[in-house]
Amino acid sequence: MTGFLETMFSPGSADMILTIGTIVVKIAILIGIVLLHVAYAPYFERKVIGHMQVRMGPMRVGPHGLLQPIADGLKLFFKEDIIPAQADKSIFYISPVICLFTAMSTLAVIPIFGGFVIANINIGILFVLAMSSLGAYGIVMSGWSSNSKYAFLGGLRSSAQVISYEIAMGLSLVGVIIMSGSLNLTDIVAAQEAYPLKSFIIPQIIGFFVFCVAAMAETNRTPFDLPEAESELVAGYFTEYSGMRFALFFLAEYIGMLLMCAIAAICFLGGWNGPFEVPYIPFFWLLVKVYAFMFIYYWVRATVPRYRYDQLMSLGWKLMIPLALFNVVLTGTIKMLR
Amino acid sequence: MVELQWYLYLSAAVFTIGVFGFLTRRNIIFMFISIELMLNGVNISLVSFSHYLQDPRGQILAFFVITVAAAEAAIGLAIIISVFRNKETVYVDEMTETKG
Amino acid sequence: MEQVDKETSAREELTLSLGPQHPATHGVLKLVLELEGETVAKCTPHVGYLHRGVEKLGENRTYLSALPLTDRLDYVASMSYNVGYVVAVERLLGVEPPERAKFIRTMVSEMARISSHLLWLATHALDIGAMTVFLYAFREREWINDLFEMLCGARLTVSYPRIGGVRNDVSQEFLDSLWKFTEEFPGRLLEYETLIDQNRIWLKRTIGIGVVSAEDAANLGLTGPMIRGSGVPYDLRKFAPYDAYDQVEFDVPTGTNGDTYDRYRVRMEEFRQSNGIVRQCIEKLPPGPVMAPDAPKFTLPPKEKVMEDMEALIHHFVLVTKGPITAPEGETYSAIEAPKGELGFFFISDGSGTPYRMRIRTPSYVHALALPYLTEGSFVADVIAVIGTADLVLGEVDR
Amino acid sequence: MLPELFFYYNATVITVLSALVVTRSNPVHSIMLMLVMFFHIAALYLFLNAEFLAAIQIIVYAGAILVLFLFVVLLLNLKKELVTQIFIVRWPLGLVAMAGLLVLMFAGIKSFTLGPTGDFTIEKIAGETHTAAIGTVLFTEYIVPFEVASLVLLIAIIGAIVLAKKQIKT
Repeated sequence: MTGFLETMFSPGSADMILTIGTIVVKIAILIGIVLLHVAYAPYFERKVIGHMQVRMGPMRVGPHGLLQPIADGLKLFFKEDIIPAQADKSIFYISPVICLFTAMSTLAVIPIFGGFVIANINIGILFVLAMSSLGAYGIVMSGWSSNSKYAFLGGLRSSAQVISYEIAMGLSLVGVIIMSGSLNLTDIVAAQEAYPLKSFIIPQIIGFFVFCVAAMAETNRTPFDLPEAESELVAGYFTEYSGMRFALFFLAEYIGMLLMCAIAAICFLGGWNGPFEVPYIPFFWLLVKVYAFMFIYYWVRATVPRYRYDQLMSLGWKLMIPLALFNVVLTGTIKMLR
Repeated sequence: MVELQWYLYLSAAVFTIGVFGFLTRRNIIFMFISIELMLNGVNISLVSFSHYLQDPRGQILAFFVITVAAAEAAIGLAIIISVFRNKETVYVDEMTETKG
Repeated sequence: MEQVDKETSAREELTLSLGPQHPATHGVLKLVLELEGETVAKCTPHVGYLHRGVEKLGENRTYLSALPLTDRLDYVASMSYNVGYVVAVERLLGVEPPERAKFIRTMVSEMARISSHLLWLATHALDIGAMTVFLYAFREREWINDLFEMLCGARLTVSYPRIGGVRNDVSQEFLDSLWKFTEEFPGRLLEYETLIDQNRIWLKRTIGIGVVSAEDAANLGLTGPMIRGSGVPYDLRKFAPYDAYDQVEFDVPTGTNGDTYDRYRVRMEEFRQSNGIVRQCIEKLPPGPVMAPDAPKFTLPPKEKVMEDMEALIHHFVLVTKGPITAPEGETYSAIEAPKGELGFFFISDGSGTPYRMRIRTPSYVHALALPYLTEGSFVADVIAVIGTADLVLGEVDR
Repeated sequence: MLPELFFYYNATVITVLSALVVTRSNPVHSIMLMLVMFFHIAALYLFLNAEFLAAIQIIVYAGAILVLFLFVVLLLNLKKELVTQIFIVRWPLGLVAMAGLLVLMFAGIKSFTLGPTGDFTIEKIAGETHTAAIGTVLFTEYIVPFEVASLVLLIAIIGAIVLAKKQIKT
């Protein structure tokens, strides 16, 4: 491929405007859809966990609390934006944006259904990993710049956690890469069509398990929610944030979750391929898989306690990474023998 | 089409800025950052050579440079930590242990 | 000089003030933690943020009117603290409550124990991250509060027991509801245990955390589940029975290792024992009055009697103006087994209607001061688990 | 025209940012600026048809090495740095040395001519994707250096652990 940029910017190309226009429209559609989903993901979470905990969840705003996300959004938007006096202002301003930016830009390589992807680049998985590793910056910088001990501890914990579990996540995806022979997410889905259930779930069960655990750790969700363990560190790295900046972190966290679910669905569960074609809704099966995955996230959150910091680290380094490595070796050997 | 020379000028500029930082900063962490700058400057030229000469070796070399940079950062920062633990300083002019 | 400065500055950097406003300290406990990375090098509890001078207030009130103060000690299990107070005052005054009152008091203090332990379980689990247990436990605690409301009209600060008995008799409706609760409750306990008892993360977070040996526990003055977790079957309900505890059967569960998990197990077993005691009390509840015959000297007579009876009117007048007139001179210490440990009341009486000195030995205060021993050398996250297992209620720590 | 513009933009940003990086007094700011700079370098790599290297630049440089720097800076907690002299006393000498080096290099670059080109053409990369093309070369021709690199990393890991480990108090 001639470089992505060169195609785009090649002089005299009549398609240039059209290409850029298509991309902009696609971005707008995707961001619209994702923001809507992200707004309702906390609502979904609160309802699911509420019913698991013998209570109702949000009920007041609108029928069954359906307008709750809008109310929350409005409230956060109009709240005062408090900045600690001793904070490092510039970094304090920019940290939530880093978090959101890394989460949002990953969306670009996620194929929603065959052909609908903003940037169909050949290093899709690498891009995802790169962006998720950059998310650590937003976290550690927000913790540092708040100039609060709780935030600082939370930031350090979180970045250490994200970095360690990123290795396990990357290694768990190697199995998928070996089997499909491509780093392109669209190609990975295409490669899965030949396998039982149109997915890698059976041959890559170990990788899938490691990925699920690493994804939970990567997005700082229970039982790995140490950075924001409210009983220890108040709220972790965003203790000092309020109003819209807090909302940005919130948004980034939920987009991150959505992304992890989408990547799990694409890399291990066959993406938008399902047992039968659903007419007019090509992304139906992806959506179902993503929501099933999200439900598991919430289910786990309602069920298990929280790990301690050192236990989390030893789980990551002593169990998850060796398991993922074993999976890589196993997959490689089988691929070679065939 | 951008000439190769321009990439090399950029690479030289980044490299020399790295040299300047390495020579003039007191703080050992900034010296390490300057080394990273120098390595990046070299990498730019390697990758651009690879592109213009249509030879993969430049990129392979850049790949190894990144590997070595990672190793160097790990070791170097570990040294900084252990020095800081003993001397409580990050200024090279205060580290006079090996002067004899 | 410079060396010293460096050290102090380095220490300042790593000092974390956990509390008094912190989601895990259950009130206004402040722990100043000196950290080395995530390890606690030194832990200094600071108490007193909730000090209201309950002991001093008690010395300025009659024995009867000091009773509601004890509600505010441990507002989580106020019934036990009322019982502790009236048992102590009865010993001072030499009053013997009737059998029915004794059984009712035993029953309600066991209900308070269940209620208190439920709150402990809820917050302890929430601190460690198990959110669902919190809501499950509060469901049952709500039920107990409803039962208290049915019994005496108040849910939290009950002030139900009286010197020489209890305020009013129990209704059959209340007993039926309580019986239903005791039938349901063991099933609910299983629910909690399904969630956390064998959960690997729970085990990892609690086993070997905050270990205290039997000897050290005794030396630190730990009581209640804190010492029973270390294998010492110290329980005042067995050692120095009060009320009707010598007439009901129950076991004193103990642990072996003295860690957070053992204390958790001890309290979970105490749920079952308390449930059993409540059932026995309902079954064995004897008929009869609920106030001692000489109680009018200490307790306000019913309002309608005051209107009709001269004696009652005189008692009422004297009680309100002077307090109980027959408090003999002397000292008395009486302790009961509160949900959190040994609750002792020490009175010095100078023969007047108010105590010359009232001293309350509250278990949480001792446990709070044992926190440095339990936490030093462990991780920050373990401090949270230990605060949970100590089951501190700041109302009684600071008094 | 656009490729030139793109290059000039990137080159300017990279140069300015690297100059800022070595002159900041706060290491954290410096590292953040460096992060932005790495992004621009990665963009440049994309422009040079080295997409795998661009990804590596972000993942390894920005995601690992720079985070390591950040960690160390945060662990050491260098508040004193903000008020003390950031350069050595004879820093103008360094500036002169830098200028000399720059002039020398520019002079050398000016007379640089391109040698014979190889077979790693754009079409070839487009045919089998950049990652596969690089991988093929790396794992055949350069397999021994590759293994040596892995050894270097292993030694670095062990060395870092040994050096940074806390001394056990005896």
